[in-house]
Amino acid sequence: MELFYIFIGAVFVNNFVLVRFLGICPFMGVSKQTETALGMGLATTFVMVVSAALTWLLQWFVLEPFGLPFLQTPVFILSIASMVQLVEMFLNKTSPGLHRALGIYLPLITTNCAVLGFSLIAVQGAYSFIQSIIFGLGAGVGFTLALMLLAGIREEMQFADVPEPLKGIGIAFVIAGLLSLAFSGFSGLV
Amino acid sequence: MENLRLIVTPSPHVRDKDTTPNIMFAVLISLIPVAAASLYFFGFNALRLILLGGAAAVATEAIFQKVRGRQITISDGSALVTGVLLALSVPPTLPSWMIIVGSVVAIAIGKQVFGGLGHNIFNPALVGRAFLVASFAQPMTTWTGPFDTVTRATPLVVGAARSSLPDLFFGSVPGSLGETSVLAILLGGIYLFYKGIIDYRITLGVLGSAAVMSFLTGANPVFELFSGSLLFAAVFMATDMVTSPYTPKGRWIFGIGVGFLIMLIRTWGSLPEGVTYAILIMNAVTPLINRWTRPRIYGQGVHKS
Amino acid sequence: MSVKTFFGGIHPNYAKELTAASPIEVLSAPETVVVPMLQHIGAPAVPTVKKGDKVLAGQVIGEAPQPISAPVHAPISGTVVAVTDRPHINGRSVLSVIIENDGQNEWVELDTHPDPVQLDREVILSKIRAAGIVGMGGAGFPTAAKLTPPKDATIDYLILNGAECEPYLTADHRLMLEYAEDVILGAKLMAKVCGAKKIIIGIEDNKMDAVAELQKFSGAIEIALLDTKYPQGGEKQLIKAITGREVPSNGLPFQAGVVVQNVATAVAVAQAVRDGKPLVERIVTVTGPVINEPRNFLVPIGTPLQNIVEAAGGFTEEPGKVIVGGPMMGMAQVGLEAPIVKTSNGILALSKAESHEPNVMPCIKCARCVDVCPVYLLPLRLEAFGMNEMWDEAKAYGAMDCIECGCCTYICPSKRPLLQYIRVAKNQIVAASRKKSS
Amino acid sequence: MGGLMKEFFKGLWNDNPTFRLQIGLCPVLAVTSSALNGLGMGLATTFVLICSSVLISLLKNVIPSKVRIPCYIIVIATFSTIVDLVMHAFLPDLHRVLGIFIPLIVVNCILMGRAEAFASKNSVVSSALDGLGMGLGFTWALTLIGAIREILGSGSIFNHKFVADTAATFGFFSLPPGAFVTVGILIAGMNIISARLRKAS
Amino acid sequence: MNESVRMIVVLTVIAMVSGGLLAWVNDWTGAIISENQLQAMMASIQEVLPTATRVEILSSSPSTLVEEDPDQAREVEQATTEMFIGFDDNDRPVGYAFVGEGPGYGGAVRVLVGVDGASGKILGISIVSHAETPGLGSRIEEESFRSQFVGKTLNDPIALGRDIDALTGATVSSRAVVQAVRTGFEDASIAYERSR
Ligand SMILES: Cc1cc2nc3c(=O)[nH]c(=O)nc-3n(C[C@H](O)[C@H](O)[C@H](O)COP(=O)(O)O)c2cc1C
Ligand SMILES: Cc1cc2nc3c(=O)[nH]c(=O)nc-3n(C[C@H](O)[C@H](O)[C@H](O)COP(=O)(O)O)c2cc1C
Ligand SMILES: Cc1cc2nc3c(=O)[nH]c(=O)nc-3n(C[C@H](O)[C@H](O)[C@H](O)COP(=O)(O)O)c2cc1C
Ligand SMILES: Cc1cc2nc3c(=O)[nH]c(=O)nc-3n(C[C@H](O)[C@H](O)[C@H](O)CO)c2cc1C
Ligand code: SF4
Ligand code: SF4
Ligand code: SF4
Ligand code: SF4
Ligand code: FES
Repeated sequence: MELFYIFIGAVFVNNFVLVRFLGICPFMGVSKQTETALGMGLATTFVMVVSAALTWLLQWFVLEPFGLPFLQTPVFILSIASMVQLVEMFLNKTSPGLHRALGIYLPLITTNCAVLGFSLIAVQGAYSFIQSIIFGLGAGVGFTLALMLLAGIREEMQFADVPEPLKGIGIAFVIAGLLSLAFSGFSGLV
Repeated sequence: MENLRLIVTPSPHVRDKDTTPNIMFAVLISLIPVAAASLYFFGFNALRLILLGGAAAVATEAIFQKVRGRQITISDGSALVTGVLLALSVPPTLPSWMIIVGSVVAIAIGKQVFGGLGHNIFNPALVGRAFLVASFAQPMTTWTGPFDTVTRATPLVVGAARSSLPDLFFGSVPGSLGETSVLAILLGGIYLFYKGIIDYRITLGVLGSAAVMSFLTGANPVFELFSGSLLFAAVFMATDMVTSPYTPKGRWIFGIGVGFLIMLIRTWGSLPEGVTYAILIMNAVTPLINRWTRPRIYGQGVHKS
Repeated sequence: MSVKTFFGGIHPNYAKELTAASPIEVLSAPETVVVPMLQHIGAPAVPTVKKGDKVLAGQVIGEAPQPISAPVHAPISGTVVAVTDRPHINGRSVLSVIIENDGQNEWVELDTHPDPVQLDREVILSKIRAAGIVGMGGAGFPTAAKLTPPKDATIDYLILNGAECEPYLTADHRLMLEYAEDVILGAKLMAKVCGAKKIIIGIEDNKMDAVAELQKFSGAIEIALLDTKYPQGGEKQLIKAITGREVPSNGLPFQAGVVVQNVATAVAVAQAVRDGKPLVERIVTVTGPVINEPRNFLVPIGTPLQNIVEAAGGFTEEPGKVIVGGPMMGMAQVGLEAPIVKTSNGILALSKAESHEPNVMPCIKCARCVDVCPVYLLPLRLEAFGMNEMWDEAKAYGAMDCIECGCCTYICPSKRPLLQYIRVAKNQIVAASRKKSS
Repeated sequence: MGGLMKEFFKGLWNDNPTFRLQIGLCPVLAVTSSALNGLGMGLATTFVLICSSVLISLLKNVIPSKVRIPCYIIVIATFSTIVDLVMHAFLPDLHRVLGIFIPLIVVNCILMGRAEAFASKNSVVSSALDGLGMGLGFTWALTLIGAIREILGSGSIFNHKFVADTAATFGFFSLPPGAFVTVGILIAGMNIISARLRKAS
Repeated sequence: MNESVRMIVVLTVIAMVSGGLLAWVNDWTGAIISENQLQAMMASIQEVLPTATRVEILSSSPSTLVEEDPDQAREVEQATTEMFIGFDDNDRPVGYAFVGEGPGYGGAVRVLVGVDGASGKILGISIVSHAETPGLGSRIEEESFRSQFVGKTLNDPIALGRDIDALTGATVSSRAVVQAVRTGFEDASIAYERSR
C-alpha cells in the first residue's frame, strides 16, 4: 500500500512537472506532437527508474559510508550521464528498433533536471531501495502523463486562432498553468 | 427572365435552422429554473452575482475582441452563458469584486487566449471558478443557509445521515447558488435534452459512474448525486460541447471519467468537492480521447469479397 | 413490415407535398434541343453527326469510344444545326449536338420483344448498352458496365433504389406509381444479366402508395421499407440498411455482393429491351417555393431548363438559386440555358432569402456533424485539415470515404462549409497520388 | 570594445535565456513566488555561470575534446555545490526556499549551453562578460516574475507587505499554476515589445 | 603525451581538484550549517519551553521508544520522532518538547509542542513545517490558533470542535495540528516518564 501511495503521489498529487516544476524544458520543448511526447516520456521513465537504483546505491553504499554527501551533485550527475551513455550503447547493440525510437531522446535527458532532481528528492525522502524505484517509476509516468496531455492540447492549438504574441511557447505556458490548476484537485489524495 | 442574377454555391443548398447563438440562448433558458430557485433561496445575493458575473464576462469578451481587432461577437450569447454559469457555481456571499475577477479570468484566460469561442480547451467557467478557489479559498468555501446569512456547512460536509432528502431535492440547503435545487436542475436538463443540446452519454456517464463508485465505497448513491454540484455540473458543465470529446465513444469515456474523479476526490482527497477539478482534468484529456476513439469508418476493415 | 435504416443522416424539411400528387405530364419537345456528349461517368461520347445532318428520334448521334462510356441518341427528329461546346448543368462547357426540331417526331425503327425476360443474358446486356442507359439516380455510371462485375464476383442482391431521399423531388415516386410494371420488369432483366440471386426494392416509408402499387406486380421480389431519412438512397447506406453489409472502403458494391440500380434506370432498361427504346427522355420534378406551378414532367433529354421552368408557370418572384437535382446534392446553375441530361431528376428554385449564405461562426465541437455522418467520419476534423492544408492527415482520417452527402454542412449550427473543405482535401489527395504514380 | 559589450548585452534581451531561448525553465517557475527568491536564484546562477565560464575558457586548450563534456559537468557541478554549501551556511532561509534548485543549477542548460557554445571557444574576458550578461538576463527575468507573482499573490514586494494582513490577494499567483500563467503572459508581453521595437527600427 | 593518457590525466586532475575544493568548502561550511540548525531548533524550543536553559535530545527515532514495550509499537510508529528535554539552571528537568506530525491539506504538518514536566500542561506549540495553502491553511501559524492548546493536559479531549476551534475554511489543516499534538503527546509523555 505504501508503494502504491508513493506511486500515485508522484504521478498525480505531486506531479513532477506540474507541481514540482522539474523537467520543464523538455516539457515545453518536446510537447508539440503526441508521438514524440510519448517517446520522450517513455525514455525519461526508463532513465528515471535506472537512475533511481543507481543513485540509491551510490548514496547509501558510497557517499554516506565515506562521509562524502557533499559530493552528491557531481557524483550523481556524472553517473547519470555515463549511465545514459551506456544505455544508449546497449540499446544500439541489442535492440536497434528501440534505439531508433528512444535514441534521439536519450542524450537530451541527461540535461533534464527531472532526473537529477528526482534523485536528490529520493535521497532527501530517505526512501528504501524498492521505494526509490517505485518513486522513480511514478515520477516518470507522471512526467509522461503531463507531457502527453500538453502535447494533445498543443496539437489542437494548430487549429485555434491564438493571439499572435501568445502563439507557440506562450500559450503552452498558459495551458501548463491550467493543467497544473486542474491537477491541484488531486491534492490530499495520499 | 433573361437577366436572372443567380447565386452559385456548392451543395448542400439548405441548412438546418438551429444556429450556435440559438443553442447558447437555449442554455440560458434552461438555466431559468435554477436561477429562479437561487433567487428564491438566496435573494438579492443571487441577483447581484448573476448580473455581475454575466456582465463582466460579456464586457471582457468585447474588450478582448476589440483589442485584437476581431469582430465583436458577444451577441452569440456564449460569454453570457459562461458568466452566468460561473455565478451559479459560487457561494451566495461572495463579494461582488470577486465574481467580477472570476468572470474576467474565465473569459480572458479560459477562453480568449485560446482564440475565443470554440477554441478553448478548458471549461472557461470552471477556469474562473478554480482561479477564485485558488485565490480566495475562504470566501469560496464559506456557505450560508437559504433565507439567511448564517454561515453553515453544506450537506457534503455534514454528511448523508444529517441531511434531509426532500430539502436536497427542492434545494433548501446551503451551497453554491445554482447547485442546491435538484428539481430546478432536472427541469433545465430535461429541456436541454429535449432540444438535443446536451448529450445523454456525458450526463449519464457522470451520474452512472458516480453512483457506482459511491455504491462501491459504501456511500449513499442518492445522497452523493443530489448533494454538492455534481448534478449541476453533469447537466450544465460537463456537457459543454467545446470542451468535451466529439466522438460518441469519447463522450462515454469523458462522462465516466468525470464521475469517477469526482468521487475519488470526494472520498479520498482533501477537498470536499472535486467537481471543478474532475471536469478540468477530463477537459485536458479530451484531445487525446478524441484521437484515440475515432469511429471506425464505414467500409474500413471490411474484406473485399 | 419493419422499417430499415442506417446510422446517421438528417431529417430536413422534405417538402415533397408540392409535387407528390402531380401526375407525370408529357412535355412536348422544344424548338431546339442541346444534347451533351457527356451525360455519364466515363469517356464522353464521340459525335457521329455533323452540322446539316438530318436525324430521326432515337438515332445514335454519339458513340461510346470505350466500355466505360455510353452512346447518346437524338431525342427528336430534325436537323443538326451545330456540333459545338455549350453550357452544361455541371457549370462547364461540353461538346453538344444541337438539333432543330422538325415537329415530325419521326422515330427510327424500334426492335421490340414482347417477352424480354426469355432473352439471352448477352442480348439483354447489349440492348442496355446500345440504348445508352446510365444510372439515373445521380452519378450516371454506365449501367451495362455496372451489370458486368468481374467473373469471380458473386452477386447476391440486386437492389432497386426507390428511396428518393432528396427533399422536394418526387420524380422516382411518380415513376413507381405510374410505371410500376416497368420497374419490376427492368429489375428482373437486370437481375438476369448480373446473376443476382435476389431482388429487393428499397423505398422510404413516406411513399406507401408506391409500395402498394409495386406489390401488385412484384411477385417474388421483396420490398424493403426504409426510414424516411436523408441520405437513405445513398448506395452505401441502402446496402447497409437492407443487407447489413458494408461496401469495403475504396471498393465497389459488387465486392459486397450487391448491385444497386435506381428505379428510373430499371424503367429505362425495361423500355429498352422490350420496346427497343433508347434513353432519350426522363422524368423531372420542377419544384421549389418560387415555382408557380410545381409539377412532374416527362422531358426529352436536351430540353433547356428555361423551357421546363416556363412550362411550370415560371417563377413567382425572382429566384435566388436554381438547382438541378435536389437541395442536398444538386448543382446550382448560373442561368437557365443548360439542358436537362440523363441524370437530372429535378429543377429546384429557391427564393433569394433562402439562398443567402449564412453567417459562419467558429466550430463549437457540438459533434452534430459527427452524429449525422453516414460514413462515420469526423467532418469537423476533416474541415480543419482541409483549411490548414494538412492533406496527409485528411487522408488518414478518411476524407476519401466521404460520399459528399452534405449532411454535415446541413446540420452545423455554426454554418461551417464543411463539405466544401472536404472536397478541397479530396481533390488535393487525388492530385498528390496522381503525381506520385506518374 | 563594442564587440565585448555585445557579448554582455545579448543575454539581457535578444538572447534572454528565459524569455527568448526558453532554457533553464524549472527554477524560473519553481523559485519565483517572491522577488527576493527570484533575485537570489538569479545571482546564485550568475555566480556559477561566471566562474565556470572563466574556468572553462582558461582550460579550453588543456581539455581534450573527447572528455570535454564530463569536464564541464565537473566544473559546473563543483561551483553549484559551492554555492549550495555557502548559501546553506550564510543564507539558511533563502537556501530553504530555493531547495534542490540550487544543486540543479548543474543541469540548467544555460550553463552547459554557454560552456559548450561560448566559453570553450572564446577569451576569458568575453566569456566572463557573456556569463555575466546571460546571468543578469536570467536574474532580471526571475526577479520580474517573482515581483509580479509576489505583488499579485501576496500583496507584498521584496517581502514588504503593502496591503492589510487580512486583505484578499490573488493567491493563485503564489501557487504553481500562477507561475506558468505568469511566465506565459510575460512571454507574450516580450513578443509584443520586441515586435514594436523591430517595427520602430 | 598520448591522447588517451592525456584524457585520463586531465579528467582525473579536474575531478581531484574539484573534490578537494569541495571538501574544503564543506569543512568550512559544515560547522556553520549544523550550528545554524541547532540554533534554529533551540530557538523554537525556547519558544515552547520558556524556562529551559539547556536542552538534551531524548530520542530522535521511534525505535528507542518501542524497544521495551511492544504493545505500544503500532501507535508509536506514527507518532513521536524527535523529543527534547529542557533543564533549568540547576539541571532539573522542567519539561519536554516533542515534534508531532499530522496529515494536512498539502502534506504533513510538523508541530513542536512544549510540555511542563510537573503539571503535564502544554506550555506552547510552534509549527515547524507545513505546506498548507497560503492565507488559508497557513493560518495555523497564527498565535490565536496556537494559543488554544496552551494549558491542555492529556486529560483534556484536545479534539477539534470540542476544546479546539477549527479555522474557518481550514478544517483539514486544523485537524492536522490537533492530531499532531494529541498523538505525539501521548507517546511523548510515556517516554518522558520513563526517562526520569
Ligand atoms: C448521398 C447520396 C444520396 C443518394 N440518394 C439516392 C436516392 O435517394 N435514390 C437513388 O436512386 N439514388 C441515390 N443516390 C445514388 C445512389 O448512391 C446510387 O448511385 C444509385 O442508386 C445507383 O443507381 P443508378 O446507377 O441506377 O443511378 C444517392 C447518392 C448519394 C451519394
Ligand atoms: C470510377 C468508377 C468506377 C466504377 N466501377 C464500377 C464497377 O466496376 N462495377 C460496378 O458495379 N459499379 C461501378 N461503379 C459504380 C458505383 O458503384 C456507383 O454505383 C456509381 O458511382 C454511382 O453511385 P452514386 O450514384 O451513389 O454516386 C463505378 C463508379 C465509378 C465512379
Ligand atoms: C485551493 C484550495 C486550497 C485549500 N487549502 C486548504 C488548506 O490549506 N487547509 C485546509 O484546511 N483546507 C484547505 N482547503 C479547503 C479544504 O479542502 C476543505 O474545504 C475545508 O477544510 C473544509 O472545511 P471547512 O470549510 O469547514 O473548514 C483548500 C481548498 C482549496 C480548494
Ligand atoms: C450545454 C452547454 C453547456 C455549457 N457549459 C458551459 C460551461 O460549463 N462553462 C462555460 O464557460 N461555458 C459553457 N457553455 C458555453 C460555451 O460552450 C462556452 O462559452 C465555450 O466553452 C466557449 O468557447 C455551455 C454551452 C452549452 C451549449
Ligand atoms: S537541454 Fe536542458 S535546458 Fe536545454 S531544452 Fe533540453 S532540458 Fe531544457
Ligand atoms: S439524393 Fe441521391 S438518392 Fe436521394 S433522391 Fe437524390 S439522387 Fe436519389
Ligand atoms: S456541426 Fe459544426 S459546430 Fe458542430 S462540431 Fe460539426 S463543424 Fe463544429
Ligand atoms: S463528411 Fe462527407 S459523408 Fe460525412 S456527412 Fe459530410 S459530406 Fe456526408
Ligand atoms: S531547468 Fe530545464 S528541465 Fe529543469
